Amino acid sequence: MLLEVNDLSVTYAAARPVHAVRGVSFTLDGGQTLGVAGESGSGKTTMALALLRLLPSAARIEGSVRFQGEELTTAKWGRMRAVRWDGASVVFQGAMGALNPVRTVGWQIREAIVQHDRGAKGIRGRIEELLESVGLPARRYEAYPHELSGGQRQRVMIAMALACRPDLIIADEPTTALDVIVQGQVLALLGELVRESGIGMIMISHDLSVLAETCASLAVMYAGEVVEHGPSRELVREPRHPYTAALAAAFPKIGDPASRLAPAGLGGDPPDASLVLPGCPFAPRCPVVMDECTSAEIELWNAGLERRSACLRVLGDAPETAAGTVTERSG
Amino acid sequence: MSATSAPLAHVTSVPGRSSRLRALVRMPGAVAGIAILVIVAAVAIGAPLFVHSYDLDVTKVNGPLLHAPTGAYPLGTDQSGRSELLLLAWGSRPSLLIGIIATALTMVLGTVIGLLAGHYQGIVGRLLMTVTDWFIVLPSLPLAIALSAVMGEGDTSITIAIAVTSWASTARLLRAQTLAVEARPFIERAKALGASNTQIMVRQVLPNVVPLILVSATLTVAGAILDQATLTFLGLGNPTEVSWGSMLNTAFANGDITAGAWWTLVPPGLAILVVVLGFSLTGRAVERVLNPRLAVER
Amino acid sequence: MSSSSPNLVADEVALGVESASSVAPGGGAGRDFATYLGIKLLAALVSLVAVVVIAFILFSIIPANPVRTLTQGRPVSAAELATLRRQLGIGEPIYTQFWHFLDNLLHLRLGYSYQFRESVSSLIGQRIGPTMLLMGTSTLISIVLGLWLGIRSGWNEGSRFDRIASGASLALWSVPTFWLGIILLVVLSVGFGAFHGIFPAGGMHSPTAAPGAVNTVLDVAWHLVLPCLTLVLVVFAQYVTIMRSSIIDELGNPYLLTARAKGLRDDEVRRRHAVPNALLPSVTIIFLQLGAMVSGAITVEVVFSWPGLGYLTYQALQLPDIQLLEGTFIFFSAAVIGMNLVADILYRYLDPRVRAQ
Amino acid sequence: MTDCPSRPEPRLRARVVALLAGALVFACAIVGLSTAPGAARAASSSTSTFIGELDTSVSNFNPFLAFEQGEIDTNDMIYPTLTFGNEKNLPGPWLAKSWSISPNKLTWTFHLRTGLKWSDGTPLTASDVTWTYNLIMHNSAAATANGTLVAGFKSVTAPNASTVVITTKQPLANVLNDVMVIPIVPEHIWKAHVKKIGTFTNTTTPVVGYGPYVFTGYQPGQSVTLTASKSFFGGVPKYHRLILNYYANSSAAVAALRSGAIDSVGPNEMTSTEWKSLEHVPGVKAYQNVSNDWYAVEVNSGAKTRSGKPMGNGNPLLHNPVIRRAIALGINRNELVQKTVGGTAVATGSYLTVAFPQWYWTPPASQAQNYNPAKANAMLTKAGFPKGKNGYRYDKKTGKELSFRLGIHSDYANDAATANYLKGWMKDIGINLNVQAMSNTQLNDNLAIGDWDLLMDQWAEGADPTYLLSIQTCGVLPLNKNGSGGNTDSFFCNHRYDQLYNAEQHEFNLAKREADIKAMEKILYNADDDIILYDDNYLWATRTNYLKGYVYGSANSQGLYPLQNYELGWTKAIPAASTSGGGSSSTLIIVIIVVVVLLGGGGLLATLRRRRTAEERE
Repeated sequence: MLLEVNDLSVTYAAARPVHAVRGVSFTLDGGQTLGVAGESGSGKTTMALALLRLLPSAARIEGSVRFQGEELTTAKWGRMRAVRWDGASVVFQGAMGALNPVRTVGWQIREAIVQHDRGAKGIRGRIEELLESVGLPARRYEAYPHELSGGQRQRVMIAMALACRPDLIIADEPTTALDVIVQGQVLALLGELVRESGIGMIMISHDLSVLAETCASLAVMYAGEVVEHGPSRELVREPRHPYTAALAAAFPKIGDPASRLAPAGLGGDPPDASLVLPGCPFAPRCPVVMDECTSAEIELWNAGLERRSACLRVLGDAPETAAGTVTERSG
Repeated sequence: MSATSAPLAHVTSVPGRSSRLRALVRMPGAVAGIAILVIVAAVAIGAPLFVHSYDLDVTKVNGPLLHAPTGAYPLGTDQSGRSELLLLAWGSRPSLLIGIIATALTMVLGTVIGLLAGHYQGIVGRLLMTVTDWFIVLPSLPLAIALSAVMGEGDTSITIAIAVTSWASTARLLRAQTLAVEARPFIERAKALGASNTQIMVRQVLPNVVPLILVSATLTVAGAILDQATLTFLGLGNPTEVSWGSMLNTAFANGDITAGAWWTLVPPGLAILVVVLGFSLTGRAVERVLNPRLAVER
Repeated sequence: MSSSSPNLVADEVALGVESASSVAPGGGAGRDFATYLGIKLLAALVSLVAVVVIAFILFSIIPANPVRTLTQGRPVSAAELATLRRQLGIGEPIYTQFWHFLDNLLHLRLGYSYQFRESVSSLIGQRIGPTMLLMGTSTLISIVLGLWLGIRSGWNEGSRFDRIASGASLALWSVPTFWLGIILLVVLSVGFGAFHGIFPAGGMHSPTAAPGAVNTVLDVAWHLVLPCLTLVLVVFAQYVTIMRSSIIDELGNPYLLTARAKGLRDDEVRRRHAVPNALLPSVTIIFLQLGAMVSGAITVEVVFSWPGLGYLTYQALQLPDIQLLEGTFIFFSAAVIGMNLVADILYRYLDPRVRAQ
Repeated sequence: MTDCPSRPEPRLRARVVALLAGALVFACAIVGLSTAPGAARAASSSTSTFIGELDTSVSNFNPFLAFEQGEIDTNDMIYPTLTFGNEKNLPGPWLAKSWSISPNKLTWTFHLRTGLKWSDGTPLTASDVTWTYNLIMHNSAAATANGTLVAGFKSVTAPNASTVVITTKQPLANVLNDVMVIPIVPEHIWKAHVKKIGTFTNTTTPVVGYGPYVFTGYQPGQSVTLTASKSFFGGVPKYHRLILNYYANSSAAVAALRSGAIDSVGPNEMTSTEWKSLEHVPGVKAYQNVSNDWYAVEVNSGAKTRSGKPMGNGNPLLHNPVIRRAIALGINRNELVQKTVGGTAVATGSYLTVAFPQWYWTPPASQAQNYNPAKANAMLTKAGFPKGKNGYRYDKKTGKELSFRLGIHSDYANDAATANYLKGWMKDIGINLNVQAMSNTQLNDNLAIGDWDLLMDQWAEGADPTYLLSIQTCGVLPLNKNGSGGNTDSFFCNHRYDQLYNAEQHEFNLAKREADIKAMEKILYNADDDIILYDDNYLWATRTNYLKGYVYGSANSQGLYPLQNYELGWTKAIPAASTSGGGSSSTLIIVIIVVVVLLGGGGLLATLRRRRTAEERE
């Protein structure tokens, strides 16, 4: 198994501790792709960064992250740094300043390579190959990020992520702020890479449609918890959690920044992450809320073949009910 | 467990007056700064109560000349036998007064020019900004020296020299803020309703830049007090007046350094340091409270 | 003047930098730079002309009859006084004076010092070396120290190190420069009690210095320590503040996360990524702050009787020796305007984002 | 930008640089320490260098132009003069061995020493003397420094190589004093400079001259190096070298003397506080010379032009002699001397100074205007100036307050200190003083056009008092209201005084001349136009443990030494075996080294520890 995450929690130390991620578990194998969906503040990025312990020192990580059998949460920092990029790299939002503006693209990729292989030879050729493999001319080696378009920057980011031939790629909102056509190209590129090299990939997005297209399985996060998990097609078609349903129903226009904030047709705000409340965290906004939702112990229950959901309704009712209700209401 | 949905804490968007105060009180720097200012202000205002004119009149005092601190003279005496402690207390008055008046002048000049430059973005604004930039670039002390030399020695010329050399940065800040305020929709509305330029500047923009003026003023006072001391030290002040700058000037000219008379050299400088620190700390604290962006970033 | 607030100054000047960089018009990069340079040069020239005109007007107002001052205490007859008046051009109509002034300026003659009976240009020529030595050394040390501390405290914002460094720089910023110099003089030069001072009380050379280049250098270095230390203490504090806020501005930037994700150590992230980005605005602001440095240098030179331009200004102020005062004022202003020009060009050159525009 | 991260750690490089910088500073400090006190003196006394302080900054050694005291002192050592101020400060022989005066008192004949050679070997003859004098008399640029002194000369000729004859237009009593200060230059060198005599600075060393020393080195504005002349008729000076160093700031000079870096400081820059700090330093002799410098309050008793037209905006109340006398009586000179200059001055009301006892007049006790505020108050009340409610007097006729401006020099600290006392004392007698600090130039401008009430002033008396007396004559009042053509000091004009002045300068009978001059002083004293406060002593200090034979003269009853040509001290001083006790400073060096080593070691340890833990931290 490439990656086993078990009961991962992230808490920010403060006067009132902020529980950004609460008990997330999943596994991922090489060649597999996992999509993580959720609105802003749902803890999806925090969860992803927690895997490589990239969070600020105020964040406390609990639970277990086993990468290729190695426990990362307790690994020494030196070991941790060795795993980063070499074992697992991250594709950040290249269009949004994830590249250093005063270094050339080539320099930044080279840095990643040299960091993990001091004696590396023929680096320049390798970088040029990488650039070409993501569809950029080799002469872009000398370019500064601001000389590239958003899509090109994202490609550089991907090339950089591949530079050390990692086994896992975490793509954090790789297509946000790109226009539709470029977004499609980038997604296609990512998908291709995973298929060809057998790399495992976790892709994070607020955009369910993007994930559905690229990833085999999907996890939906709300308030730091995974509320639904399953094969992506089925999950989008038949949500077993009202939140997923809202996300799926919204199917936001691609590239519409407003859609990042809250799924369409869903009132209210996500709960304050510093509160620990009993019951379902989605209850205050849930269109199909039941009395027991605010008090019952909520778990990720099995909800069909390879599917799990954290909605009380999957326990008793038919799977369709939750989704059906939402569809009715929104229709 | 009650069934009612838990109240969701909303992020307070604009801190209210009381929460600003509370925020101020939470900052140790702010508390120290304000405490310093209160004490110094009390000393300056109350000085006439405990410093009598005969304490400052060299022909009336009869202390030992240039003597190290003793019980009767806790900070020693100066060349004429006056108590350094009383001089120090009295010296706070011109030092603060010049600092504050110079700051007031600076603020008026800077605000007017900043507002005009921000509001009239055409040739007028650009011209004003050019002048402002020119003043920012000029080395201020040589300019202040030149101005004081032209206007003759004394407090008035020092005050004017400080204002002339400090207004430009205020004007620049104010212009930026004016531009930001004028970009807001309510100005559009006011314009549509037929408000005149003056009305927009005075009624709409000015109230919105007051916090910035406040912050800038607090920090400018700190600078002005330093400048006043420097110019006085260079001999451009009124040498017969008792201010911290002139005390240092006199001690330096008198050769107190060689005589090792630290008591005439250390206290006035420390007083300047403490007051300037008080204004800076307060200014920074007010800045943080009024401008949360800075609080996050700094 | 000497002292915009430690916080606001960064903001202001940063604004200036932005507006400066946004001036650049479109077009090819090469020609673009030439245009930019042209505009900047022109602006500097206009500033300089403004300085010259203002200087002339200002110094024309001062009563300029130094004849009696010059002859005080020595036997002169009324006829000689009249001759001296004529020689000094006193009583000429203002336009004649302005014409002479401009004519002289174009030939780089800055007038004649009554006090030193020497041309102002040659006096400035004699004094510029010591000032450059003092300002150069202290600026260099301040930059190294200030940037290092600023980076450290900005990077670990809120840490004990940061709190101490920020507190110390605020305190040092609040210290009157000349007073700090005086205190250092008392402590390290004059000494107190059983402790005799170890540094000279002023000047740049000892009359007793052994001949030879090495000895001269060492002697000057020995004299340089206290004035340099004074300036460094006051100035580096400002650089700490500038660099600290620059670094903090960079802290939230995603590219730092990228760098950490690459497996870089914390200090590598700081050094290779945060610092190069934060340096750009800082270096520019530091250049723009040289005007304030000039102010510091004047008072320090006075306290330590360092034979430089600042002390010359002070000496000119005494009579006042108007043409000398005017000359030093124009010179200081021109120097600062020049430094600003350098800052503009440097910024343009250093930052690839601006360079390519 | 670094391209390759696998290069040696930049962090390490930065530390190395920092360490090097630290080491450099440390090295400078150590070198400084070793250059500092004892070591330097030991080295320099072996080559016998006397290091003194220059009075003023120096920039021009052209004797026709030089008027800064430091320049004059230097020229005194390197150029001959006809006569020389001896230990009693009277004209004695120098280039002239002897002299005589014709019975009609118009012709002076000087007999020169023979066989003297300029430092380049050219013979020094009477023609050098006549050439120099004639240049001053006939070239206005060359007259800049000393033109006034030769204004009364009709001709200067040399009948032979060893005789100089000076004829004067009228009998002049002060010729011997005047020629004492006119340096004589070598004609063969200076001929080439005549055209540009007004701008020539004469700073290219070695300078051809003749005297106890030869001018061999010059650092602009800083110091002058003189080397002992081997061929000086008065004997080769014991100190081989004489370095005169200018200290821009007196505390630096005092510190240098304390540490033994220089042998002598004085007289102009030191404050009394600084001087007093030297009194108890072992191996240092701090002493005072009586002064030829008076310090006074000028009173504008009615500014007018030479033709008698009133000018300026002076307060007319000061025309009233009662008020002026009250002001004089209201000033406590002794306290002023004690408190503002620490007792280092002679309180006196006489116009001529204590430095020249033959001219110095002291009022008889009955006429002395001693501090007497009660009397001043009574006088004012009686004269019709009662005290108002605010304590200040007013003129009963006009109702105007007795309120006067007091102009002080902003660059002269003593003026401010004095003004504080004057203000207090004047308040005691009901007069309000409004102190106005202004620049020297502004003050002089105001003075010249009569726009002042009271102001602080200072003058030095020359070897002959005539010039100082001249500035109180009617002849130096300005020609018109813009002050031009004037050279007056207080717009004083008194015909009896002028008569005495004309008599005095042509009077060869010393006793008669003395009587005339003292009568003039009495007139000035009683007019209260120049209220002299004190004669400010010259403050000196020398390193007695390094030098012997320094000529101080003999102290008077108040412990003051006579005014001296300090050339005497410098040329006669003998180096003493130096006993520099560097004990305390070497302990200090050790302490500093230990501290630096500890700090450095601690820093290094901290760095190493940090490096080790760096791997484990983020």
